Amino acid sequence: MSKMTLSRRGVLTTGAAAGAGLALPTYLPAASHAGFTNAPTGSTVTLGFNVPQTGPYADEGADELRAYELAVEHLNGGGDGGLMNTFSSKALQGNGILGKKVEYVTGDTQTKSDAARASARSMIEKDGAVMITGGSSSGVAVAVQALCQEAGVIFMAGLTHSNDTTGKDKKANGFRHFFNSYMSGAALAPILGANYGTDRKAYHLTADYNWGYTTEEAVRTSTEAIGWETVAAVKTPLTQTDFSSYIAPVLQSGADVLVLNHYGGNMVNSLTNAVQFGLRDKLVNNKNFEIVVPLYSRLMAKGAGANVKGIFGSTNWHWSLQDEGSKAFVQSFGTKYGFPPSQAAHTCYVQAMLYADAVERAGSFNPCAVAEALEDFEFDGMGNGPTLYRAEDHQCFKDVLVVKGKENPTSDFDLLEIVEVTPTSQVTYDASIFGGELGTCNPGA
Amino acid sequence: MEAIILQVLNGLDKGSAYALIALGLTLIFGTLGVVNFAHGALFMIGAFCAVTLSRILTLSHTIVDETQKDFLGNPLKVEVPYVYDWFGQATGDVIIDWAVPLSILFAIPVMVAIGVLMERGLIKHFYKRPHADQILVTFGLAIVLQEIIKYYYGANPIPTPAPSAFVGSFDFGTMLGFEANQIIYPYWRIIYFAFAAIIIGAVFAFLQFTTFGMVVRAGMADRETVQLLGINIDKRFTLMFGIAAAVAGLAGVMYTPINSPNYHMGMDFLVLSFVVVVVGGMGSLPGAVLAGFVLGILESFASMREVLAILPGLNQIIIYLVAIIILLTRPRGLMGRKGVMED
Amino acid sequence: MLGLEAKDFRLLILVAILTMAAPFLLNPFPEGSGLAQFNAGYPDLMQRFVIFGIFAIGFNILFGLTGYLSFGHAAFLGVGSYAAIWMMKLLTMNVIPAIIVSVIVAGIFSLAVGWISLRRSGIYFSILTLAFAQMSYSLAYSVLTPITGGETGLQPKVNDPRILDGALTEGGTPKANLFGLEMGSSIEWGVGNWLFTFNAGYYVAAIVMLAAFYLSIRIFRSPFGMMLRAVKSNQQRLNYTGLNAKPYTLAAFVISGMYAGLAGGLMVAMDTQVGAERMFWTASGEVVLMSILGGVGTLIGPVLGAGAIKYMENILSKINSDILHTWFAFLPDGLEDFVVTLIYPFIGKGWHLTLGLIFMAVVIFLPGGLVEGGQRIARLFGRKKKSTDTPDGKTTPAE
Amino acid sequence: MGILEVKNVGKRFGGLQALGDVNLSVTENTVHAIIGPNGAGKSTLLNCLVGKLIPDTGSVMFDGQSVLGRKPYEINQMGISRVFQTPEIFGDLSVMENMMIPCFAKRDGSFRPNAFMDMFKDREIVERAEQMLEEMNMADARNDNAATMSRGNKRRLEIGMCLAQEPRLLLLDEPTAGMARADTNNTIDLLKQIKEERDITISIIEHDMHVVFSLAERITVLAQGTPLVEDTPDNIKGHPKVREAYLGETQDAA
Repeated sequence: MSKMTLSRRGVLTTGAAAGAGLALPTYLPAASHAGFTNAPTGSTVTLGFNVPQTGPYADEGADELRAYELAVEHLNGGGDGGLMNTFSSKALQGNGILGKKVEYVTGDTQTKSDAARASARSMIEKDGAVMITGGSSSGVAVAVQALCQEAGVIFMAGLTHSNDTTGKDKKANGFRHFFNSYMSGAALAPILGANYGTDRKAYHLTADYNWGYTTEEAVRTSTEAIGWETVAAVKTPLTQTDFSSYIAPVLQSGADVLVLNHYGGNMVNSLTNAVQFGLRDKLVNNKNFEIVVPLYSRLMAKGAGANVKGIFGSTNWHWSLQDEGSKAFVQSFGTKYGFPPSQAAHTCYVQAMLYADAVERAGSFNPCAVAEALEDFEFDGMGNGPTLYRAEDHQCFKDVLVVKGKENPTSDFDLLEIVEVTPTSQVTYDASIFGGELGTCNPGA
Repeated sequence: MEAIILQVLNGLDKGSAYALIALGLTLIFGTLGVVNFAHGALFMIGAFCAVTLSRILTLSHTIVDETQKDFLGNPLKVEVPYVYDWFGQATGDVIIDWAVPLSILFAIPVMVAIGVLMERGLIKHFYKRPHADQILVTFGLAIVLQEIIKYYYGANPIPTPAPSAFVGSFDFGTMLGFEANQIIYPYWRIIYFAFAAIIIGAVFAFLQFTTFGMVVRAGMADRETVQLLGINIDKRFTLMFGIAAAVAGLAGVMYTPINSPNYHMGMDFLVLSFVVVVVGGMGSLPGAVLAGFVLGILESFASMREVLAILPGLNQIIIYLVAIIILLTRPRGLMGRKGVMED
Repeated sequence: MLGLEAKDFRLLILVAILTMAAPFLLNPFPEGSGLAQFNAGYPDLMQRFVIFGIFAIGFNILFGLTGYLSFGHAAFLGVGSYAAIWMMKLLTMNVIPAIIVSVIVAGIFSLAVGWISLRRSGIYFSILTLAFAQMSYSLAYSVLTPITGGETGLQPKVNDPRILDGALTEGGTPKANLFGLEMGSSIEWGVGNWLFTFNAGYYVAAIVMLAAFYLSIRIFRSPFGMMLRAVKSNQQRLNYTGLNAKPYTLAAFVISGMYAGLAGGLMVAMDTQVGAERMFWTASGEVVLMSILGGVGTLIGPVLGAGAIKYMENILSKINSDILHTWFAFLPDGLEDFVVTLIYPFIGKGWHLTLGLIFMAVVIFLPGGLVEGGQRIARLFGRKKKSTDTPDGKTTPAE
Repeated sequence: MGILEVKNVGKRFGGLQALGDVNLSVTENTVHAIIGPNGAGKSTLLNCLVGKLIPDTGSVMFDGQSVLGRKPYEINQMGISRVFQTPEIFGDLSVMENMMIPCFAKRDGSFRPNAFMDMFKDREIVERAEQMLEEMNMADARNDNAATMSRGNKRRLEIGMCLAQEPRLLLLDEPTAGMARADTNNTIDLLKQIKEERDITISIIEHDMHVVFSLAERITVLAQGTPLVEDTPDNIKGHPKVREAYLGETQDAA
C-alpha cells in the first residue's frame, strides 16, 4: 500500500484533471509526487487558522482571527500592506505567497487539546492546509505542534507562554514568536528591584499546571537573584473562581509582595479578589504591599478593570510602542477594525507574515525548506526591534516589554503603559536548559 | 489561630454563595420535581442584569476632544454618560458607582419574569417526562442562554465593581485583640454574607409563615393530595419557579463585584451547586444550606498552605472527596428524604 | 446468522455497509463546490464518529439498559487513553497492546469506581461518579503531571524507550501502526470532481466498532441484558424474584467502562496524544447527551447521537463569514449581507448555540431521540400505521 | 412445627412500637390470613418476613432456617415469594419477558452473567414461561407491554411470576386492594385454583373480609402490633375481641 500521511490538496487538482472526461475512476497513489504534505499545486495556497472561538478565550481568539484576516489581505496585496512596508526582509511582493493567492480556513480549538487537534487535522486532511497557526494556551500549542510534526506541516504558534513549547516539547516543525515564562522573569526582576527595592518577601499564587509551574520557577529564580525572599508558594486549581481563601492568609505570612502566576480568567479573578481584600492599601514591613502579574494581556486587563492600576507585569508587545513596525501595524489594524490590536493579534499577524516570507525566501512550501529559512533568521521592523528566530529551539528572541496598569486610561484599550523595553540580551538563555529534543523536520508524504 | 479564624470567615462567605444557588435549585426540584440544569444560567443572567444596568446608566453620547489624540492620531472621542448631563457629573458618578446595588431592584422583576416564562413556556411540559429528558432540555436551554449572552457581551469577563464606599476590608483581628492586618475581610464580602443570610432567612420565613408557603410545602410533600383539596397548586408552583429564579439572579447580581461576570460563570457553578444540593439531600432546603456551608468551610481549609504541604492537590479534589464520603456514610446526603430521586 | 435474529442481523449488516462505505457516503459533494464544506469524509472525523460511537454504545449498556446515569464515564476514556499512550511510549507503537491494555486498565478502574458508586442509586449515584471523574481530571491536570503530562498532555517522543520496536530511522517520527500498517496512511480515489479517502486507521477503528456493536446486540438480547432492563424497570420486583441486582449493575458498569477504555485506546491509536480535559465533566456530559439525542436504550441511537454531535462540532464550527458570503454571493448585495447576518450567529463560533437549540428541539419534539425521528419518517412513508407502538409514543426498549 | 415460625418478633420505629411480641406459626399447605385494622402492624410484620426490615427482637424461621439478616433476594431463593399490594411487575418489558425472569431466577440462581446467549433460544426457559402463561390464561398477551395491561391482569401476571419460581410459601399483601368487584372475584378464584392444584402454603394479609373468608383456613388477628387471636374463620367471625378491634371501622364484608 502506498503511504500517504495526512495530505490532500496535491491530489485534488490532479485527480480532477485526470478524472475529467473519463468514465473510469482514477486510482491515485497519494501525493507522493509532491514530496511533502499538501503541496499546493493550483493557483492558491491554504493556511489554517486554528483559534479558540468558544470557551473563555473566545475574545482573544476573535482578535487573533482579525489579525490573520488582515495578514491575508496584506499578503494578497490588499489594504495598506501593513508590516510588509517596515519588514526588513523584502521578499514578499503582495502577490500572495510564491505567486499563489492566499486562502484560509478557520477552526475552533475550544482551548482543549483534543478539539484543537481535531480541528487542525480537519484543516490538513480535508482542506489541504500547508501551515497551521494560532491558539491561546500552551496545552493547545504543544498538542497541535506535535500533530504538525507528525503530519509534516509547519506550525506557527499563537499565544503560548510556557517554557515547554520551545523547551521540553519543542518540535522541528514548530515555531514560536511569543515570549515565554523565563523571559518574563528575566525582564521583570530588574524593574521590580528598581521600584520595590531588593529587600522584599514574595508570596506566590500559582496556577496548578505546567505553565504555572514554569512561570513561578522563572519569577522566583530571577527575583531571588536580586535579593528577594520567597515566603510561600501556593498552588491553586485551574477551575478555581473565588480565590479568597488563598488571598486571605497572604498578610499573615509577613509577605509584602504577592505574585499572581495566573492567566486568563484565573488572573482576572485572583487580581480582583486581591484588590478587594485591600492588600494594596496595606503597609507591611514598613513597605507598601505590592502585587505583580508576570504575564499580562490586554483582555485580562480589561476583565480586571480598575484593579490593574499600577500593577507591574510583562507582555510580548503593546500597541503604544513607537517603533515604525508597531505604528504601521496599529494603523493598519485600527483603521480596519476601529480599535488597537492586542498582543495576541500582533503575534499571530507576525507569525503569518514570517511564514509567508520564509516560503518566499526558500522558494518552496516544503516544510523543511521553510524551517531552514526561518532558522537563525534575523529580522527587524515587525515591532519589538531586531529579532532572532533561534535555530536550536525555534524560539524568537526580541525585546520584552515590562508594563504597568495605567492610572488614567482614556479608553477600554488604553489600560497598560510601557515601563521598560527590556533588551534582547537580558532575556536570552541557553537553548539546552529546558531539555527536550527538537528532532528533524518532517515534510510528510 | 488567626489562620483558622480567617478560613472560617472564608468558608462562611463561600458557603453563602453555594447555599444561595443550591437553595434555588432545591426549591425548583422540591416543588416541581424538575432537575434544572439551566439554574446556573439563571445565576449568570442575574449577574448580567447588573452589567446591563451599569451599561444603561453609562449610556453615553460622544464629544470630540481636539486636545487629545486617540491611538491612530485622530482627535479623541470622549464618551459622556447622559446621567452627567441630567444630574451633573458628581451625582452622575455616584449613580454609576452604585450600579450594582441598584441592579437588585432591576433584577428582581426581570428574573421573576424570566423564571415564570421559562416554567410556563418550557418546564411545564416536562413534569411528567423522565429526568434524563429534563436534563437534556434544560442543559440545551442553558447553552442557548449563555451563547446569547456571549453574543452580546463577548467572552471576556466584564468588571463590575462594588460602590467605592465598600472598597477595602474590615479588620476583625484588632477587634479580637490580634495584631493589625492579621484577620481582614473585605466589606463587600461581609455584605454578601449578610445578604445571603437575609435571602435564605426570607425564603424560609416565606415558606414557614405564609399561607402561600404552607400550601407550597404541603405540595412538595404530597402534590396529589393538595390538588385533591381543590387548591390550584400549579399557579403557586409557577410563582415558586419565578422566586427561585430571582434567588439565583440576586445571588448573581451580588456576586459581580467578587468576580467579574462572564458568560460561562453559570456552567462553572452548575456542577458545584448540584454537588451541594445532593450532599445536602435532594429536596431538603435546610440540607442544601447546611451542605453549602459545610463544603465552603472545608474547601477553605483545604486551600491552606499548611494543609497542602501535607497533602498536595487536596484543594483540587476536596469538594468531591467530601461529597463521596458524605454520600457513602449518609445514603441520602445530610438531610435527604427517602425515595426522592433514587430511581 | 451469527446467533442473531433476522432483524438484528439486518441492522448489523446495514451498519456494516454504512461504516464500510462511509468514505463515499460522508463525501457526497464534489471538491471545490460550495457544499464541500459539509463533507465529513476525511480520516479524522470518520475516526471520531466510530470512536465516539463505541463510547456511546458502551455508555448505553449502562444507562440505556439499567437506567443508572453515570456522569463520570469520561474518566474511563481518559484512563484508557493514558494507558494506551504509555504502552506506546514504553513498549511499541503497534496499536494492539495499547488498545488491549487500555481496555484492561479502564475495566479495573471502573470496577473500583462502580463498586463504590453502586452503593447508591438515582442522582446520588450520578454525583458519586461525577465526583470520581472530576477528581481524576483535577489530579491529572495538576499534581499527577509527571505521569499525565498535565496541561500539555502526553505524546510519543523520539527518545522514548519503546523496547519492542527497533530504532527509528534518522529523522523519523514514531507513528502508530498495526504491524507496520500506519494508522495515518490512506488511499485516495478521485472520481470526476469527487475525492474519496480510505484511511487505514478509520477501517481499523470501524472494524472494532462493528465488533463492539455486535457484542452490544448480543448483550441486549441475552438474559443478562434482560436482567439489566429489569433493573431499570423495577428493582424491587427483581429483588423479590430472587435476583441480586448489584452484580448485574456492576457488571454493566464495568462493561461500559471497558467500552469507554476501548474508545480511549482507539483515540490514542488514531491520534497519538492525550490531554487531561478528555476527562472533564463536560466530556462525560457529552456522552450522556449523545445517548439521549440518539435515543436512550436503542441499539443504534447512541451511534447516531455521537455522529450528530461530532458532526456539528467539526463541521459547523469551521464555517466562517467568508464562506457564508461565498455561498450567498448569487444574491443581491443587500440581501446577501442580510442573509449572512441572519445565519452568522449559528455557525462558526456560534456552533454551541445551534447545538443547544438542537438539544431542545429534539427533546421537545422527538422524546425518543433521533431514532424516533427515523421511525416517524419511516412510518410516514410506510403504507400502514404500525399498531405495536405503545400509546405514549415510547419506543420499545430493545429496538 | 409450621413451615414459617415467627417467635417474639418486635419492631420499633423511634417512639412507635410497630410490632410488640408477635408469635405466629403457619402450617404447611394451608392458607393463613393475617387481618387487623389499619396500623395494626400487618405490613411491618410482612416486611420482617421478606428481609425488607430486620426486627429488633425475636426470630423468624422458614423451614427450619433463620431468615433474619438475609437480603430479600436470598430469602426469595429460599422459597418465599411475595405479591405486593400494588402489582409490582416489569412495566417496560413484555409479558413473556416478565414471565421468563423468575424462570431464570429459579434455574440460574441470584446472579449469572449470561451475556452472550439469545434468551429466546433457551428452550427450557421459554417452554417453562410459555407453560406458565398458558396456566395464567395469558398466552394471548405474550408480546404485550406489561405496563399496558389492566390492573387485574397485572395482578394475575404477578402471581404467575411468583408461581413460576415454585415457591413453598406465597405471601400476598392485600392482593385485591383497589380492585373492582369482578377483578376481586377473579383473583379469589385464581387463588382457590392455586391452592387446589399446588403444594403451596399461602399467607395472605387482607383488609377485605370477603376475600379472607373465601380463602383462609386459619386467621390471625393483629391489633396494635400484637396478635389478638388465632383461629379458624368460623370462630373468628363472631369473636368479641375482633369486633372490639374493628369497632368504628366500616366493615364491608364481615
